[in-house]
Amino acid sequence: MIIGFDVICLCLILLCAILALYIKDLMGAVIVFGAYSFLMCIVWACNAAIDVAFTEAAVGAGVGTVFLVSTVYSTTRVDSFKKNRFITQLLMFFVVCIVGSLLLLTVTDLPEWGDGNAPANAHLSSYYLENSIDDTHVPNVVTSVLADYRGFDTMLETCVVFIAFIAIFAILRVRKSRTNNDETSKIFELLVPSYQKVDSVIIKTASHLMIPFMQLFALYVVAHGHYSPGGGFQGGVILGASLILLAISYDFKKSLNYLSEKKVILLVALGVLIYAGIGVICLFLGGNFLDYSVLSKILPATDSIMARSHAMLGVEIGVALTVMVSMYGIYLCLSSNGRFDKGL
Amino acid sequence: MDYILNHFNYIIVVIIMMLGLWGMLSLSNLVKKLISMAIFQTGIILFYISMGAKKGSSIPIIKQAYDDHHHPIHQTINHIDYANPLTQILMLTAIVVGVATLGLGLALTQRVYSEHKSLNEDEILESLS
Amino acid sequence: MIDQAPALIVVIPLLAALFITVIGVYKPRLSWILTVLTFVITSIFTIITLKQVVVIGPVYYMFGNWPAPFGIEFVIDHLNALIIAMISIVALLVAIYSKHDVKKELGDKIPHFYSLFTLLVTGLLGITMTGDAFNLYVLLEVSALTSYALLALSKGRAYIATFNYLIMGTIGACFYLLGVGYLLINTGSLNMADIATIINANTYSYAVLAAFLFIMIGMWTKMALFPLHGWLPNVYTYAPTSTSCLLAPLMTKVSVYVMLRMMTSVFNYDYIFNVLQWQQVIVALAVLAILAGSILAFRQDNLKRMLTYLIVAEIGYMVGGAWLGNVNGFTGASYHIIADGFMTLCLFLAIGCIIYKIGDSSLASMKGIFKKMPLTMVGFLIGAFSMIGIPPTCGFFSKWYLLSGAYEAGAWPFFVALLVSSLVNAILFFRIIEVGYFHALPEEEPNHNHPKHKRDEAPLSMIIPLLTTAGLLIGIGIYTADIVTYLIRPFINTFL
Amino acid sequence: MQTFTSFLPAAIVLTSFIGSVAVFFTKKNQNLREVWTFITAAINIVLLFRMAKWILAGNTYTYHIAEVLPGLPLFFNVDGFGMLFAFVAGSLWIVTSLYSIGYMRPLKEHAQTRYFACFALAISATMGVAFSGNVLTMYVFYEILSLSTYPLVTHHQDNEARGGGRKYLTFLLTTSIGFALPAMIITYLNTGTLTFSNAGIFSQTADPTLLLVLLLLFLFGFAKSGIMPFHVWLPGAMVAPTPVSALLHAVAVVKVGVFCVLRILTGVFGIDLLSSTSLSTVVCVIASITVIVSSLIALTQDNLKRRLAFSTVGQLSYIVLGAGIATMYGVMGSMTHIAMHAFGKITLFFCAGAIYVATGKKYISQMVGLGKQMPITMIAFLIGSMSVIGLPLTGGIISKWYMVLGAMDSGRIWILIVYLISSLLNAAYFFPIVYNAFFCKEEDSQYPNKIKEAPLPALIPPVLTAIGTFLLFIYPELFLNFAKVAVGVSK
Repeated sequence: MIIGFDVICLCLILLCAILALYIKDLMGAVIVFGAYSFLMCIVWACNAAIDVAFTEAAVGAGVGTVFLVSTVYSTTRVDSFKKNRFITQLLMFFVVCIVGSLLLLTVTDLPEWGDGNAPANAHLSSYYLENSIDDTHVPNVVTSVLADYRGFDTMLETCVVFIAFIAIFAILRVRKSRTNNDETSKIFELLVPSYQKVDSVIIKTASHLMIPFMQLFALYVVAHGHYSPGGGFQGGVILGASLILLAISYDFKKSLNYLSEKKVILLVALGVLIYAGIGVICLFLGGNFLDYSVLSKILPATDSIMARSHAMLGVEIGVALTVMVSMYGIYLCLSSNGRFDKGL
Repeated sequence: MDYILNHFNYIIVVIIMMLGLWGMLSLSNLVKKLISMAIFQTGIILFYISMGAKKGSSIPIIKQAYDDHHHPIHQTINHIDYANPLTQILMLTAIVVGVATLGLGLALTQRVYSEHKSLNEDEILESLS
Repeated sequence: MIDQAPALIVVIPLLAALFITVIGVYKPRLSWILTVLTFVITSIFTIITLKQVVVIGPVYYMFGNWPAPFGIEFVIDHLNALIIAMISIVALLVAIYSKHDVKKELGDKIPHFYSLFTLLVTGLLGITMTGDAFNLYVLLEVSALTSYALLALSKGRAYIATFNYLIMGTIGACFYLLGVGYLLINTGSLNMADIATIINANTYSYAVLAAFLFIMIGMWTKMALFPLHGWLPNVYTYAPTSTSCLLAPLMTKVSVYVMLRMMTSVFNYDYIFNVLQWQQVIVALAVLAILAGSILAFRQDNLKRMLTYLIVAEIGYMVGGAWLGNVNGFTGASYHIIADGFMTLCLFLAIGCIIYKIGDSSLASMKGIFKKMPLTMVGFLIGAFSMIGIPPTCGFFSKWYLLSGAYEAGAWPFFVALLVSSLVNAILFFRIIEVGYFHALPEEEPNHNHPKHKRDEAPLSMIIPLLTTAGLLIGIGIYTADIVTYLIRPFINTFL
Repeated sequence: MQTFTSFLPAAIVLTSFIGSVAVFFTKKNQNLREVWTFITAAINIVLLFRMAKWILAGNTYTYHIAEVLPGLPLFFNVDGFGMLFAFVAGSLWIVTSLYSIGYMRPLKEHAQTRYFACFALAISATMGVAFSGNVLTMYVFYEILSLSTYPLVTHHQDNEARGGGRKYLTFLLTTSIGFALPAMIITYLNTGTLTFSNAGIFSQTADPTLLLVLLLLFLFGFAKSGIMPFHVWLPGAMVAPTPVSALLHAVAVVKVGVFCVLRILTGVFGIDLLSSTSLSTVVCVIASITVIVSSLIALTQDNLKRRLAFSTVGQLSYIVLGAGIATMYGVMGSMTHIAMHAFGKITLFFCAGAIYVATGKKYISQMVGLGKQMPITMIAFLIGSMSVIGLPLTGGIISKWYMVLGAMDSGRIWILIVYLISSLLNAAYFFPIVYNAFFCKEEDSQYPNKIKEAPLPALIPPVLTAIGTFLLFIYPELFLNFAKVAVGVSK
């Protein structure tokens, strides 16, 4: 680990964070925030958290920024209202200072940065590292912990993605047929800035070329999660990003031809269902929920350890499906203000 | 100086988190609040990641030798060689949860905007009263 | 199947949510019946588990069959067995209740409402049962995200209120996560029982203090303890009726339970009450919460809003009781979780019925309500009596224990605050009763062919849950001794 | 001395309750509705008599309802005192019901079903208080009584009723939640029990300050007993229809208040503890002040019902004073006085109501010469007031006699003087009414010299209770024996 590099990165991150809060123009703030996220990825990668860095690059910096940009586009990028908030800000500054100094006080108690024998690195994590191969035959310990040891967490996490999609869909979706005659919808139309339809051949062709490779790569990330960094979340987000790219470079009509609204809802649920379904099958086979080892009873030519490995692939596929479709669905909702007609 | 360098990440974590927290509590623009929220969350993620870092360790993928039948050969693994996988998977979850919250917050922001024609909390409160 | 009950309690609503979403695309009408069915089954399982816990003691369930600190574990002890039973029953009642209300308020979003509804309950059940500190965070977010969505399904001011709730809720959850991080950095473990054994062997450092402090602040934000309560009233006032009926009884109470759980299962009595010695401060906060809640409630003339402030006061009851640091206080706090859950439900259901029929919950619109909706008002009365603390409703018995605890601890301000709050509640509710009882109905139709005081009750699917809840209030009150002896005391004995 | 476990006490409470439900569900048919009231009242009396025999033999009945708190059940325990009170309430209920019909129907009152249902419920709660075996049970029924009488107090549903009802609940709930509940909890935490026992549940070594505080909390906590300064609700509640006032002020509510106070004094503190400490004096002083002050206020009232109300306040404190003396005779006297005063005072209220039904007059100044028009009513009124004053030929003298005996036993002469002064004041505010009604000058009379009594249902009850008052003078044993059993004189 190059301490110096880390320190520089961390200082840059701090700078970006301050800038993101300081810049008045929302679009600028969002972009700086994207940079902040990418710098964060680098720090994490330096700290050997390659899966986290991967996820942050795809989810936090990538899709997250797209969401932010969509929102800024659908609302407004300038905030002209001025009111002196100095008192509040000062008060909050003191509150934050108190909390912060308390946190700084605890720093002395914390182990040094990179101390391999710190308690946090000893108890559970050493067990995972030393037993993952024997227990599950999966060399990527992150995957085995994610999908097996703490599989229940991951199922709920998939659920969170599902919830986010359903929630955003329920909040934002407005059906044209219902609002057409409505007076308010006309005002609503006026509020949303009009989009200039850019019909760029270059972008279209480039994305046309890119999308298949993106998707192929994403499938590789999903499938090869056992042996290399990656897995359902990362792969799912990349798949989702490819669909988002499609929607951005062409229009909603084309992307909705591939994946209609109805299909989106079904597939999001299906992804979680695959995950939970595997757990329930384990239940029916006499094991505990998500106890993949009992799947060896129905999977041909696998012992109980390989069954775990195979089942992990299954749940990763479920995760990928949910994440892909919900990222796409959330993008559709956010960028079109819930009307599903035209986006960024 | 050495001490500060050894705990540098924690200090940065504290500053980033407090920056985010301050932004959430005292900025008036809704989108800015959400950005602050994301900054706060990444601060916590950085906290977890740096507690799991080990000097001179590799990424937590076990270098495994296999026999001819593709069965892994048993070998003793020293956990010092690999970074902590536990904090990493926890943070995978946290990142996904974070983006889900962000998305939901943005959806709400859009609705607030269509309801009050503004993204500024003060302006909205003024229009309500 | 019985030994799988802990998993099924969570998995059944989760799967149901998925099916409701899928079926909702084609047949939105089925979602109500599916939800009700789900909670009937869940309630049966929770009650079976409750019985099992009483008979054989705490139940442990390993997900993926991984032994405790390595995998995720559900621990169902005496108290949370009771609380999951409460959650599932409340969910069932609200599900039945919501049929007409949702149809009226939400239109084409019904399947989304129900799928979020079931997921929310999944999250709450999981929070209560889980024995893993990080798993709790994930479940916390599951319930938080669903609750944001459910609250925002209403229109108008609900959006900005929910947005503020989202910010505060995220701060709470993040603080909790930070606290868990400090636990992890100290112990390297995430399983609560495991953490407890490791921490007890350690000396108490600043880092442990930070862990405790941040977990507590996180939970206090989530439960809206006094200075952090700002988000709550707006959120519950502007939410759709069915949503507030579900959230008001459950969300804050589950957070209180998490606080109790953290105090008992992760940290220990000695650390909290002898090493830290914060009890004076926290009880003082609780006193402020009770007084502030009561006073603010006094100033409201909207019924629903008034109740939201009463929730703030009730939170003070529970937090204060838990921090008295004696058996009676702790019993009171635990018992009040159940009692207050049903109490709040009862009142919110009653107000929901009124809003459904009258379209408004302001005090002025309550004129002559006793004539118009007698059954609803019976439910309302029993709920109000319980809030005031009139025996034999359960509100009286929780107050009994809290007062006992306050007396034993010598916490006189808390003692007095409890009494004052009861009296304020009495005045608040009798103000409403007076308006409903004395004022004649506003003359809506000049046509005198219609009888003046026409009965116009809410539909049966709303009245039955309301009256069931009212019955439960009395039932729980009468069985207080059993609840305390068989469920709450065994739990407390492991702690004190 | 035996203790029977029996369903009987619960049955009595339940019959009234079921009666109330039955009344509620037969609101269509007025006559059937009233029949329910009488059936349940009759059943109650029969059951009471069944128990009375065994109680008089010195036995007690217990019934365990439910164990609501660990080690602190809701249970009934019927002893002589409880029986005495139950008898008073049960027998006067029938008369009051009859009277209610006579009062309500001619005046075409609204919401009669609610009225009768709440009435039965109130009696049910009263019985519950009478039979309670511990403070918790007593408290539960006490609160139920407060709430079930609220619709009765505010029966007219006008602004005046609203004010009265507001006062009624504010005072009763404030005191019961603010004083009685904490006192109960502190007592329980200090002694570990709340079960009444004649020896008291506090040890002799208990902290005197604590005892004093608890005593005051209990004394003021059961504000139905009308001890000043928490008597305000009582005159305020006069807005209720007269039968309700009769019920409230003669039978159920106020008597429940003093019953509770007496129970606390004898069953929780115990006579021995009271007399051996200065607590007895504290009670006596507070009660004496109320006795004198309320009598003085009564003198100034022109509204007949208000005068009766202040008279009630005074008489209630008599009872408390009797127990406060903390001698056996004193306690016996005050227990009996519950019954004697109930009969006397209910007669007075019935008369007031009858006058109102017949003439529509409420004020004493309007009643000059009334004796000519309503001789029967006014004679009943005379008998009632004699009983309240404590003159011979009425039951009132018996109880007063014992109270005076008790005061002498304790050697506190000033209490004797209080009794004396108050009796004189009683006479001073009652006799002028009767005197003016009968012996006014012809030209002052506001009424024609023609007998026009109230309708029979409103006339018979006061006559009955007046006769009862007289009979109690001849046969005071009916209640006296219960009191004796309660304090443990006989056997």
